[in-house]
Amino acid sequence: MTTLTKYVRWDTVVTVLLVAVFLAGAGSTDGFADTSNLSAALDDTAEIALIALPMTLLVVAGQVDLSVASMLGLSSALAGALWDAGWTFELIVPVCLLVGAAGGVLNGWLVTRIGLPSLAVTIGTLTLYRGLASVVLGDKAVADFPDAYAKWAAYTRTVPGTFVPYPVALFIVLAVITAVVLHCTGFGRSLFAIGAQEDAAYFAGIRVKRVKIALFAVSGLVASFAGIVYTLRYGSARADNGIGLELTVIASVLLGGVDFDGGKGTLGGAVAGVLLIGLLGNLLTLNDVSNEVQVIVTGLLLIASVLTPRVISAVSARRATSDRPPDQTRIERPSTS
Amino acid sequence: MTTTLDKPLPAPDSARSLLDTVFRARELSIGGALVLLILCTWLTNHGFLDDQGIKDLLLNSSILVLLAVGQSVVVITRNIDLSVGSVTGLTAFACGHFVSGTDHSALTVVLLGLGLGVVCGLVSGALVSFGRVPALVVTLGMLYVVQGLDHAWAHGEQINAVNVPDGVLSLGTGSVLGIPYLPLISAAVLAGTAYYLRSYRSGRELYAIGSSPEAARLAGIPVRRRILGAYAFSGAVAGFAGALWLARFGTVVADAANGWELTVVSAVVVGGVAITGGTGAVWGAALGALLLTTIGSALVVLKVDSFWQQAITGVLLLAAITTDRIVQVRTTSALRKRSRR
Amino acid sequence: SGTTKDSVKNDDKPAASGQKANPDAPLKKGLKLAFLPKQINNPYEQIVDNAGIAAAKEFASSGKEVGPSDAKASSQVSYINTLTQQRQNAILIAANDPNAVCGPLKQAMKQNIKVVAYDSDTAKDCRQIFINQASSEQIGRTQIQHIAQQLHYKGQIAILSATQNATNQNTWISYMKDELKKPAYKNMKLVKVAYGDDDDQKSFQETQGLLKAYPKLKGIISPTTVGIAAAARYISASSYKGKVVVNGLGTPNQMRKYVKDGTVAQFALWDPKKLGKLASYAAAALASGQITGAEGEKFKAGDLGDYTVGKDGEVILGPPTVFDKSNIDRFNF
Amino acid sequence: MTQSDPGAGPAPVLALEDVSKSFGAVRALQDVSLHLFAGEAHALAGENGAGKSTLIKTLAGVHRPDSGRILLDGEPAEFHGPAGARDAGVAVIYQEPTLFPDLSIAENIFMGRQPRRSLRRIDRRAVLEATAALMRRLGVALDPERPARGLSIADQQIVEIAKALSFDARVLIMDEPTAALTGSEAARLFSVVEALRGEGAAVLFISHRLEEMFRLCRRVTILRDGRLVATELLEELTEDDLVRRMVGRDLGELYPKQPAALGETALSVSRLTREGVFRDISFDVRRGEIVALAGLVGAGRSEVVQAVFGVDRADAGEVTVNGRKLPPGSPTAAMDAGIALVPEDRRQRGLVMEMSIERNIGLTGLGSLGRAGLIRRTLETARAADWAVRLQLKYGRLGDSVGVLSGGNQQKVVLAKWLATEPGVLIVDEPTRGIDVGTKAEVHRLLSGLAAEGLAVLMVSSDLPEVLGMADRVLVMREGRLVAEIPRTGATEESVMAAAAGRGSTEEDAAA
Ligand SMILES: Nc1ncnc2c1ncn2[C@@H]1O[C@H](COP(=O)(O)OP(=O)(O)OP(=O)(O)O)[C@@H](O)[C@H]1O
Ligand SMILES: Nc1ncnc2c1ncn2[C@@H]1O[C@H](COP(=O)(O)OP(=O)(O)OP(=O)(O)O)[C@@H](O)[C@H]1O
Ligand SMILES: [Mg+2]
Ligand SMILES: [Mg+2]
Repeated sequence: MTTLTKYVRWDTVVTVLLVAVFLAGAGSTDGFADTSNLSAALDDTAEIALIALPMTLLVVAGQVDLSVASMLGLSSALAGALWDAGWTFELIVPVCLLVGAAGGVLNGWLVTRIGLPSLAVTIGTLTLYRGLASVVLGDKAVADFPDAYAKWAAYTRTVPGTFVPYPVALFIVLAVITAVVLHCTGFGRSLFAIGAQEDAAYFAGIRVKRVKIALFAVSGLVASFAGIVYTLRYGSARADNGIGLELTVIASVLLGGVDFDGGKGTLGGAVAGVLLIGLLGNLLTLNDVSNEVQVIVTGLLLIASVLTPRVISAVSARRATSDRPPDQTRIERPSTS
Repeated sequence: MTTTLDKPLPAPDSARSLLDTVFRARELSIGGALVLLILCTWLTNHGFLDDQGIKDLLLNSSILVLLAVGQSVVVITRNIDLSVGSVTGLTAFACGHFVSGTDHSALTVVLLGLGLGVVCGLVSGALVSFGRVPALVVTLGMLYVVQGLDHAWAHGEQINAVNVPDGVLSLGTGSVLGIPYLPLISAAVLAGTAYYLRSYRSGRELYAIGSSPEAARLAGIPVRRRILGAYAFSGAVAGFAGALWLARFGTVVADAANGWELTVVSAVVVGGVAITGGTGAVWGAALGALLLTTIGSALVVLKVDSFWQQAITGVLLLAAITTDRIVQVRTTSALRKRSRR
Repeated sequence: SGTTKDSVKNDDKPAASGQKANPDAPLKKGLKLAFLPKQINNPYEQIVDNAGIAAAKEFASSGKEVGPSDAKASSQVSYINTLTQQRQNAILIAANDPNAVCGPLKQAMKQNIKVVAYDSDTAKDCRQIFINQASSEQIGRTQIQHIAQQLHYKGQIAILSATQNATNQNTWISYMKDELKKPAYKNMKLVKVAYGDDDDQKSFQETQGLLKAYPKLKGIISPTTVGIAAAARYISASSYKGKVVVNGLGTPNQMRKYVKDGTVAQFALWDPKKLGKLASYAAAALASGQITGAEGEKFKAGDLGDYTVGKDGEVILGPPTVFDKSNIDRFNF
Repeated sequence: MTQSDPGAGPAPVLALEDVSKSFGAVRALQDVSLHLFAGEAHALAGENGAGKSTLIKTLAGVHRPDSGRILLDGEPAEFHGPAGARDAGVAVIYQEPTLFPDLSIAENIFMGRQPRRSLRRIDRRAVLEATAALMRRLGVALDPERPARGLSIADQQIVEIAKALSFDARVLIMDEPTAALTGSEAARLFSVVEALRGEGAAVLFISHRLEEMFRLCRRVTILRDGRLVATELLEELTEDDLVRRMVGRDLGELYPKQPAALGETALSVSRLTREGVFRDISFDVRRGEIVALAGLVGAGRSEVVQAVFGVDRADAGEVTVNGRKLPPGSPTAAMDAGIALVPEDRRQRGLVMEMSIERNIGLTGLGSLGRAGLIRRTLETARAADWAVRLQLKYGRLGDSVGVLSGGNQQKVVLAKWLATEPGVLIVDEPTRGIDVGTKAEVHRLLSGLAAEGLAVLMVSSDLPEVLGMADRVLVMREGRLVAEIPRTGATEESVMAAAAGRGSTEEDAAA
């Protein structure tokens, strides 16, 4: 429509908000801008951030993976069980990643071959993978992971010269790669097409099924990797690790302006969403704002994230043609089915 | 209409009767799975279906059935309400807080629950329909907001059964002719909703909206009002469920029904209500809810190792939706082959 | 030749080292104590923490309670980090996972923040003191002893626990199993450990399942407040009332109705208020340099009297109270 | 401006006066007036993007005019949404079918207006009976209880028509209702519309097939670029007059088929079968040749070409391109072999509606738009701009989403998207559906030019003049089988229709 909607996109808003939160925090709260605090706060979002990357790709392609947190738990439990059984850590990691990718392929297979909606499939595998985690490790907790690896995951060790812990540094590298893939390659373009109009993408020769399976596989892979990071970072492998994390991941991605209906969104927005939730939480906690209020704030932000762009476009439409109600201008927008 | 061009038509093929069977089959396959599960469990342990056993099965599922009915009405319109768990939790606590130490009647509690639920539903519904924003995001936001409010209010307070008036508790424990009230209530809500969706214009319009929102608007359906209505209903049901939760459990902490949203959605999906809207029946969703709770009970009775329970539940869940889908695809292609004109 | 469990030795040095205790040091004033419960809206934890915060006032210090609304270790970790950042004098934690919270707690101790675990312990080297409500061994064994007396040392029993990974419960259960090995219990059998996930509905359903699956079941031990209430509620309204014994750990307020209606004859719990108070005093003693967490040190916990630090920095509150019809009305928590 | 209203006659049933409507910068309608009279069929003509659909949506209450008035029986009226117009007795068939795929045909027709019985409950039997009656009236054999999902575009259009008829409307508005229909179905529609008109309904009719306008309507209103050109009596116009006023210039030959030297076989299909849909289809297409695939709606033509392209998997048979056999069920392989398919359903399959024009055009060449998988935006834009010029696309910015283009211009984007792949075999399914005469000639010129350059073209079309005008050879399908192959010289309306319908009537065969 007019310039307003053209340039004020939600992902920019989130980024601005993120910067605002940071500046406000640094100005008002002792210790917020300390490198040690930032390192810790960033490290705390490491798994969410990692998983958010493939999740963004999935959501852009009109899919969703709710099983990620369970896969994280399964990977963690498996790592614990194998470690306990005397396996070498160097072998455990690839095995876990393999299991993660396989779990992702199962999701993708059910979605593409059987033709089930991903929401339904991954609610099912959410239960299944969490269940397998508890089969693998039961009520045990494995803790004595090798320091040599654990220290890489801890927030106390950062990339020299910065306050960025290694898992976060890894995330940054992956985020850049993912952004390039999503926004600058044909593959990325095909994700938008699939998300917006799957049939048309298929008729344009895009291998829709293969792309989807690949996305789910990557999602599973990254989730299982996040499981390793989680295990090392907390030094604890348990079957219930990361329970319920999926909704936080999805909330972060959606907060970043990625459209749940598919076909719209930017990776930058999603990353900003993740960081916003992480930093805001940290800032509020530092100010002794109770957890309940934080939860409310998250919810309100989420609602604002979808409401604000609508309000902006409605206002600008009204400005463009004075007496026309905003919805009438939208009527012609084709609905994605 | 006088302009009829009467020409003999080819006899309608068998597509129609086949179609009937398909749509019935969708729910039938779930029903079949349920019967099979109950039968198998009963064969290993006859106690599973004694008086107490049946009562337990019904009682356990009645709240989930209720929530699934509310959810499917929303899902049919191609929306989703993730806030049901939080709303149930909030109302359960609010009702408990309100009646604790008083002698309010069950009716008051139910009305309070309904009222609170409707308010929550209306907020979600207004945002979704008038704000024209994606339902999943809004209701996820509402999940957090309602949960936060609930936790902030409760903050560790606990409603204890001793303080809840007996009138309220008897709603959860009482029965007529040996059948507890709760399942009766759920069944009544289910039947009413099913009949409404089938036989009233506005009910059919919900399906139309879910099937194609664009076409619905062009057909002059008041889309926003209907969606608002669907959310209000889902909210009301969640509030009602909250009141019943209090009646049944007596003890309520803030996070009652915490995390139930996904369970409810699974029940709806397993019951054959398409997440993409437009199809499905509420009693399918109710069967789905019944199946999910029964799986839980059956696995315990079958002495399945606790560590395996969840994994098996997951497999059964996937199996249910997969078979349902395969049956559907098979029949559609059979239909295609027969219905060429 | 990779890294295996056996090839690494994570050298665990005791944390309470370096400083010397000065038993005569006065309690400092204006200390900042932070309680980090498993979950803020858990009623039981609320009682503990509020008592602890109240106790802090007694020695002119301040206490606060922060924490997650989900019982997750990962959420606790972010809180530990911010508490460290806020330079609290002591962190009192009921750990959701003994190991996961370790790293940040050690970080906190490095910054001279005292760490007291209460209710649910962390790994030994991640805190100075653990305030144990009662000795874990004692809790585990007495639960078996009590139910055995109620059942006349005969019959099948089951345990309805919290989550599969609940640290406390798992420790107690291991002692229960050990106790059952004694010849006195040869006619008793533990048929199943079920998990209600500290969820009302799930615990309720698990209880039903247990009773269906094991028709000869005579008793259920539920060492968790949510579980015992759910089990009691199911039995009170079912045909099993009076036939199946329920015992375990619960709060009097939750259980009053079922004790009165005869579903439950007895159950146990320590006084959560005392637990909070003791934790508060221990933290203050640490922060004031009265103790360091070494075995044998002594400190005074207000009107609770004197306590001695035991092995591994453990301080035991005392034996739990057994509640029954005769005394339940004297308690309100 | 000529305004040839029948002077002092009765007030128009429905009228637009000086109506303007803009979408952002696009001025879709400017000061347009239109009067519809009872018992009269009125045509609306104009190029793609002239504003016809917008005018209709304004009449139907979908759009609210920026200025101007709507008069109902001479009284100013304001419709609050489509429901308002409907209640005023205005029935509309939109350009794009707007059905509820999950609901039965009967429900689609009567949604929101179902007959009711006691307690305001829906009377299901009455709904079904009324639908069956409508189907009889339209002479089609659609089961009222089957869901709309899976209906071909033509059948969907028929349901739309039935819906409009069910109103017993005073005003019947039809936006290209015949675009997807073959001659016989269109004829059936016309007789029904004719009857309605006879009963006193006002009819507004849009079509890009001029002969239909002349056949059905008395007057025509011509729009160009959102402005009213004229309202005229059709009997006073020739086709050429009409076209000149629509386009604003003279038009060349409508079917400019250039003779092309036929090369070797480019596409060869042998014994292709898809269970229950089509069977044993074999044919060849040579370089430089345009082969038309004709048949009645539902004969299975679209499905054949979809199987050739690989978006549907054939159960048996094979497809060879330039001597190389294609793996079944792989559109990517087909594209690599040089096949392009312009699908018939552009909204679902041809375009990604929310994406911009340039991105849609680029979608088929994601691999070739830059190096190492990265996309060069400039290349993409240049390519789109190039094709936009070649196809005379009418658009605002290349970055606009295709959803806002007029139907015909959307079709051009689909063509551009596929021509951009520089195919060796071009399959077009209803390539000019909804395209105005000017552009149609353009598309035909383009196709025949491409053929002359050695492209093999396989064209599915329900537009018989187009088939006859363009094809070197006509293949006729009936009931999923190839029933005739008619060379250009022997192809006449009669020969093609006779083959398509079978010797006797269609109905008999369907029942068999
Ligand atoms: N919702 C909309 N937003 C922006 N522009 C629009 C919208 N709807 C139509 N337009 C523009 O208005 C103009 C008129 O479009 P309209 O659909 O009325 O054309 P038409 O005469 O029906 O063409 P066709 O014969 O191709 O169907 C076109 O330039 C089109 O791009
Ligand atoms: N997507 C679909 N799903 C199921 N059935 C379909 C689908 N598309 C078409 N059909 C059915 O397949 C049959 C053949 O349709 P098809 O579209 O191939 O015919 P056609 O000859 O190309 O006619 P048209 O002019 O409508 O394109 C029709 O009966 C139609 O109802
Ligand atoms: Mg048009
Ligand atoms: Mg076709």
